[in-house]
Amino acid sequence: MTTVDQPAPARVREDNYLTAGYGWKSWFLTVDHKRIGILYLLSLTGFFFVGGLFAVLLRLELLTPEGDLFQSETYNKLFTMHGIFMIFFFLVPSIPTTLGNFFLPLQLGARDLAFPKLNLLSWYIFLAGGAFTIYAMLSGGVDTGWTFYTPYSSTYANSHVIAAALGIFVTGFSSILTGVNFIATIHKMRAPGLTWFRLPLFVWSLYATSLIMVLGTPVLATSILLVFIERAFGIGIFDPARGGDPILFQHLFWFYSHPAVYIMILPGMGVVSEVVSCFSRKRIFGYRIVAISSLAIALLGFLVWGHHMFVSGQSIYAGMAFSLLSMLIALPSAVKVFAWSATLYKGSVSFETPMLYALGFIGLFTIGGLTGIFVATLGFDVHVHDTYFIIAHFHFIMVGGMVMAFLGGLHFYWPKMFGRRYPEGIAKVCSVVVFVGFNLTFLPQFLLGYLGMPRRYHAYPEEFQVLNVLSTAGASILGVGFLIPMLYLLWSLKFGAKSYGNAWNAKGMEWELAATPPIAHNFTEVPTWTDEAHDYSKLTPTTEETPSHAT
Amino acid sequence: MQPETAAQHDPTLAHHFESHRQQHEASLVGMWAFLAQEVMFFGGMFLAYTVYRHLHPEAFVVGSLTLDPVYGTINTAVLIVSSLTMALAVRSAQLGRGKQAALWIGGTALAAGIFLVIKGVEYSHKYHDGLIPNFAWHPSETSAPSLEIFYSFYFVLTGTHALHMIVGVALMAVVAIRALRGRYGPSNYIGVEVLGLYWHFVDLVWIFLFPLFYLLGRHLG
Amino acid sequence: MQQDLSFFPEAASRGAHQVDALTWWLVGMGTFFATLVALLVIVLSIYFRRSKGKMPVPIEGSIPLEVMWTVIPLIVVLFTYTWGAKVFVDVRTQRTEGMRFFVTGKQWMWKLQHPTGHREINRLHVPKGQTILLELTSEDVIHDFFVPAFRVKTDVVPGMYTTLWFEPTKVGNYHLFCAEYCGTKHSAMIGTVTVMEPADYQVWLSGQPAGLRPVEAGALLFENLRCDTCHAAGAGQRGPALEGRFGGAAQLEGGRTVDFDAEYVRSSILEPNAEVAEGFDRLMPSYRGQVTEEQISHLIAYIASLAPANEGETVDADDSPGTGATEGSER
Amino acid sequence: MNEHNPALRHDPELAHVLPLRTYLGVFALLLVLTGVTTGIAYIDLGVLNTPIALSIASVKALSVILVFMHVKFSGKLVWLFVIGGFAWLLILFSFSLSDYYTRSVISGWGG
Ligand code: HEA
Ligand code: HEA
Ligand code: HEC
Ligand code: CUA
Ligand SMILES: [Cu+2]
Repeated sequence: MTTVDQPAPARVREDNYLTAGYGWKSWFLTVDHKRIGILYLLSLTGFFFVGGLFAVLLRLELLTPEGDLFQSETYNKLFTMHGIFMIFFFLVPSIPTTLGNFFLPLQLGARDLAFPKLNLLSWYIFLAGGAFTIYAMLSGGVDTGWTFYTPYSSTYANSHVIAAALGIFVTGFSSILTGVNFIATIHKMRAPGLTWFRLPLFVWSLYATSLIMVLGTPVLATSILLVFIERAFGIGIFDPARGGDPILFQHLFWFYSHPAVYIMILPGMGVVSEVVSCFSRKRIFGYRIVAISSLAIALLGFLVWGHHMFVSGQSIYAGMAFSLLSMLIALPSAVKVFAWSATLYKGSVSFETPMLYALGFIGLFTIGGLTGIFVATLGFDVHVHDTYFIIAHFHFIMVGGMVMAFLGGLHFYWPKMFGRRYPEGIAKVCSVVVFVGFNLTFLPQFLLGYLGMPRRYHAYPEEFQVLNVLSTAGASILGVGFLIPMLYLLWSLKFGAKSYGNAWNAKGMEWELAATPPIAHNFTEVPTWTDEAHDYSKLTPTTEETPSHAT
Repeated sequence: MQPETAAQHDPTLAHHFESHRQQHEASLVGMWAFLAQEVMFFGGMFLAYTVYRHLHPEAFVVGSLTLDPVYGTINTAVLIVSSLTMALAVRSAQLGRGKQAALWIGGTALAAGIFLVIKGVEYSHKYHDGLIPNFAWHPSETSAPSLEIFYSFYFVLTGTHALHMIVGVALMAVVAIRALRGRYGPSNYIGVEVLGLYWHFVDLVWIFLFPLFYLLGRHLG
Repeated sequence: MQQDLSFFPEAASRGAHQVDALTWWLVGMGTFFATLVALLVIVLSIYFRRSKGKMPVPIEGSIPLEVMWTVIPLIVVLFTYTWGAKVFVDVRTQRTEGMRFFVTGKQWMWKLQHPTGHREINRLHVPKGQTILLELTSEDVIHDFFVPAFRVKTDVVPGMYTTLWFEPTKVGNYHLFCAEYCGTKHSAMIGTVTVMEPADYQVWLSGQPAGLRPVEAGALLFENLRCDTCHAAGAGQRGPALEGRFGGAAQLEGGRTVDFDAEYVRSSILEPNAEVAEGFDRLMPSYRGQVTEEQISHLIAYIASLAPANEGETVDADDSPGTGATEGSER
Repeated sequence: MNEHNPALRHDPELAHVLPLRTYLGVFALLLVLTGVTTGIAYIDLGVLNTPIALSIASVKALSVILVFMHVKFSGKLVWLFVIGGFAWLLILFSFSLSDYYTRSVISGWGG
């Protein structure tokens, strides 16, 4: 219908969502999904740096084989709090609650999410959960590992398990409500003409993510609640001395926490699809299959949790079933990886910061995913389970994958969100610093793991030192690489070049129809949209030659 | 009902929806997604129940014999009544009869209250019998050793269920007031419908809790 | 112990080579696909970099390609799975012939007992070339018995018995780690496994204060705890006869039957009323708190060694220390 | 579910009002089944006790879902969520229990 084929005119809007109200009330009581997205962004950044600080302390301790910097008790609390903050308070909500919150309605042509008040409530619940956890941290910390394995967590630990468990329980509901909100929005708030197979891939990935949030998180709530009850009321649930079964906890925990790793990667894959498509000026290769592969990952993701329990005392037959199903997740993942690569073919590829992050994502996710297949291989996992090999596997996906995708997405959407550009040159340099620092940190850990260094070790045998020093060196570079973007992004809010148009000549309703920055209710009237997703085929040479920095 | 132009000013239609139908369907989808969540939440606990029953069959049989089936059966009936009244409340709202809907909701809340009182009486009996794990645990000699596990689950599951009921009653107050104010009508009764869905779900949980706790060892007792 | 920098761990058991072979396959496969993707991304993005006047060519997709990159990985992962499962089943299925050691994990140490009754803490001496069978349990939280040089590990779970076996092929000292986080001194719950020539092992054994062999210790306990007042040999006692029962089935009140195995004996001692033998009263007291996991393991060993009543006890039969480790319990 | 068909923006009556009879019928059925399941519980049916109790509970649950919760008269999407919810429950149960029912026993013991 009346869709726009060329970039929207550079409308200078001063009446955008940022200027729609001032004062703390206009932020803390807002029901505007865009403002809520920014509230999340701020809180998540805080949690990330707290988690990052813990990581730095971990790496410092591991410089030397002796446990000389911290007491072992402190070290145990450090990695626990690192894991808890990074997973539950940063990576799980990362892209969905920030970029997802901000752009989902814009990509759907809706004025808001289906339940705006619920959206705000989710953020408050998230903060409440954070408050409990911060309380647990300040009052002495938790030392159970982020996995809360029983009976250690339920009976033996004498740290602040109750507060931390409560924090995670509460935060879980924030996640669930976000998922419910997204599902209802995607089903019922699409603009006229926007059929399922015209949805941007980011929306598909958020939909798959939301399904996992809704169907998986409650089981985490159950498992954590049971630990909480056992500790708070002293009744026996997982305590073997009272007839309990500690392995049951692991089933319940991983029923959520494996699917949760796809909460932590699918949105990143969505962002990468947007970015790769935009910067190679092409629709993603095999759009439909890529869209459906997100759902396939979400579904398969629920069938494999026992691969964390191969040597836990789980039956070997169950182990074999779980291993086989884990292998199958390689297929939808392969579809995505190869589709991104194939999209580059005969494209018009440019290398702005978001694209650098996206390309980095593809490489590092592939390594992380392949090593995921390694550890899903039964005979191999017996040896590397609970060693640094696992640590390296998941940091490759979570830091090399998701954090990179998050940074890429943030740079990609920054001009749209704030109407300001970040400094491109320094940003590119930083993305390379992150890539180098990252590999230096985590590649050595694969070797450490195979050599047999167990995880959660505060002191270790001397022969592991060289690799640990390398890893710590890498982590320092990585830390710098993460710190600088925060500084220049903040700087750009005030001093960045103005960007009132379609910063990247990108396709999609959020770029072509919404103002920059978007107005309070997104669209003055509900648009009709009949374009295919990521449809870059209609580019004309003139629009193409506009250097993407021009604003 | 509402003419299209009036939709903009209609207080029962949130600003970001295009039509009551959209609002209705979005809320319905949202609620069902939420209920799927609830299924999994209780599902985890039912799984724990199943596993422990598999590991300690005797304790569960003995345990069920120490529960009073009279309370259980009465409470089941009470909940079924409350489900009926709730269904009728939704029906009244569908027909635009606000006062009637509020009345039915009140009836439902009353039934919920009765249920909770009976549950409370039951809990206090357990207290006197020394069957509350950790707090008052001194079961009679002959009981099975893992009885404590059974009771842990009895209290966790019925407790969580009761909490859901209390939340439900609180929601009923809100919806009843809105119903009295005439907020609901044939094209706009989703608020009552959603409350109803929640309440019926609470009933569903009990439908399974009842045989699993009260009845499973009856034939031996 | 390995001191120098190396990037590949020593392989000191038969199983280790099996795992290493699998590893090399994985590394090869992984390198291939990672390189493939890296090359695709780098080459394509540079070759098709943006330049004036060059337009991107819209491509919708290609079913043959999609099929290709689904089916090839499928074949690869199925092959990987099969290999991995084969190694796993071999590693995780307990052997029946070999020297049986009993291991208890406890915050934060390993208690190990030889078939001869010798005990060690955080140190395990084993002879080369023998199949070593471990039966493990924990007295508190979950631990994990991990010997990198043998490429084996298993969680050690309270209230449950897990097993492990390995066949050392190389004399030397190897790390023993606790690989499941178990609290404050998790990283100090480490030890050494010393593999010795069988002859040296015998010498070492003879230099150690020998404890009672598990069966003997069990027999003593059986008397001291007064089990024999109810379970004396022969029928008509207060408690069921235990001779020749191990490995068979136990008939329970209410018609159920369960395996008369280690877990069952353990729970009979700790929770006698949980599973009550058919035709007997709930007379047996619980011994929870009165016996350690190690003592329970002795009682199990003793009960397992009891031959059917008419054949007499086997406690004193066959004791060449160290090697004759298979007594009693074969089905 | 063409929610954006402009013709529907006139907000037709969304309600599908069921006759009172239907509700009362389901109510009666629920009460009867409660009585039946309680009664049957006192009879020893061997291994069948639990399956029968659960089947009756399932019939009760089904009638609540279909009628009281209006699922019978709802669109495909609602069906999808109902079935999805229970399918996921089935995943949780079947995979977890597959572990518990296939744990191997230690065959030998001794020293
Ligand atoms: C975002 C997070 C994330 C993601 C996406 C994944 C993805 C995968 N993970 Fe990972 N994992 C974690 C986070 C994640 N994991 C964490 C945090 C832990 C540790 C938890 C703890 O104990 O603390 C863990 C632990 C973990 C274990 C347990 C190890 C142990 O403790 O012993 C296993 C075992 O199977 C596993 C497997 C996999 C598999 C098979 C995938 C697959 O999804 C990967 C699929 C992707 C690919 C395969 C790459 C792309 C495909 C191709 C390029 C095609 C060619 C490929 C082939 C031919 C194989 N993971
Ligand atoms: C989202 C998930 C996430 C992220 C982003 C990270 C990020 C990092 N992680 Fe984390 N990690 C986990 C999730 C994550 N981790 C989990 C789940 C565990 C398991 C916990 C458990 O066992 O229970 C774990 C465990 C873990 C361990 C193992 C501990 C052990 O088992 O003993 C190590 C060790 O190296 C480590 C290191 C790092 C490093 C170096 C980073 C870096 O990427 C961090 C970089 C960030 C910063 C450095 C912060 C930003 C900069 C500053 C604050 C400025 C100051 C710093 C400098 C100037 C250097 N992590
Ligand atoms: C006061 C008498 C008494 C004592 C003392 C006693 N038992 Fe028992 N035991 C019984 C009775 C009676 C049963 C059968 C009922 C039951 O299973 O609880 C039984 C059952 C058993 C069983 C299960 C046998 C079967 O056929 O299922 C084992 C094994 C066992 N006892 C071992 C021991 C051990 C080991 C000790 C000492 C540490 C011990 N008992 C001490 C009375 C006793
Ligand atoms: Cu014991 Cu870790
Ligand atoms: Cu996993």
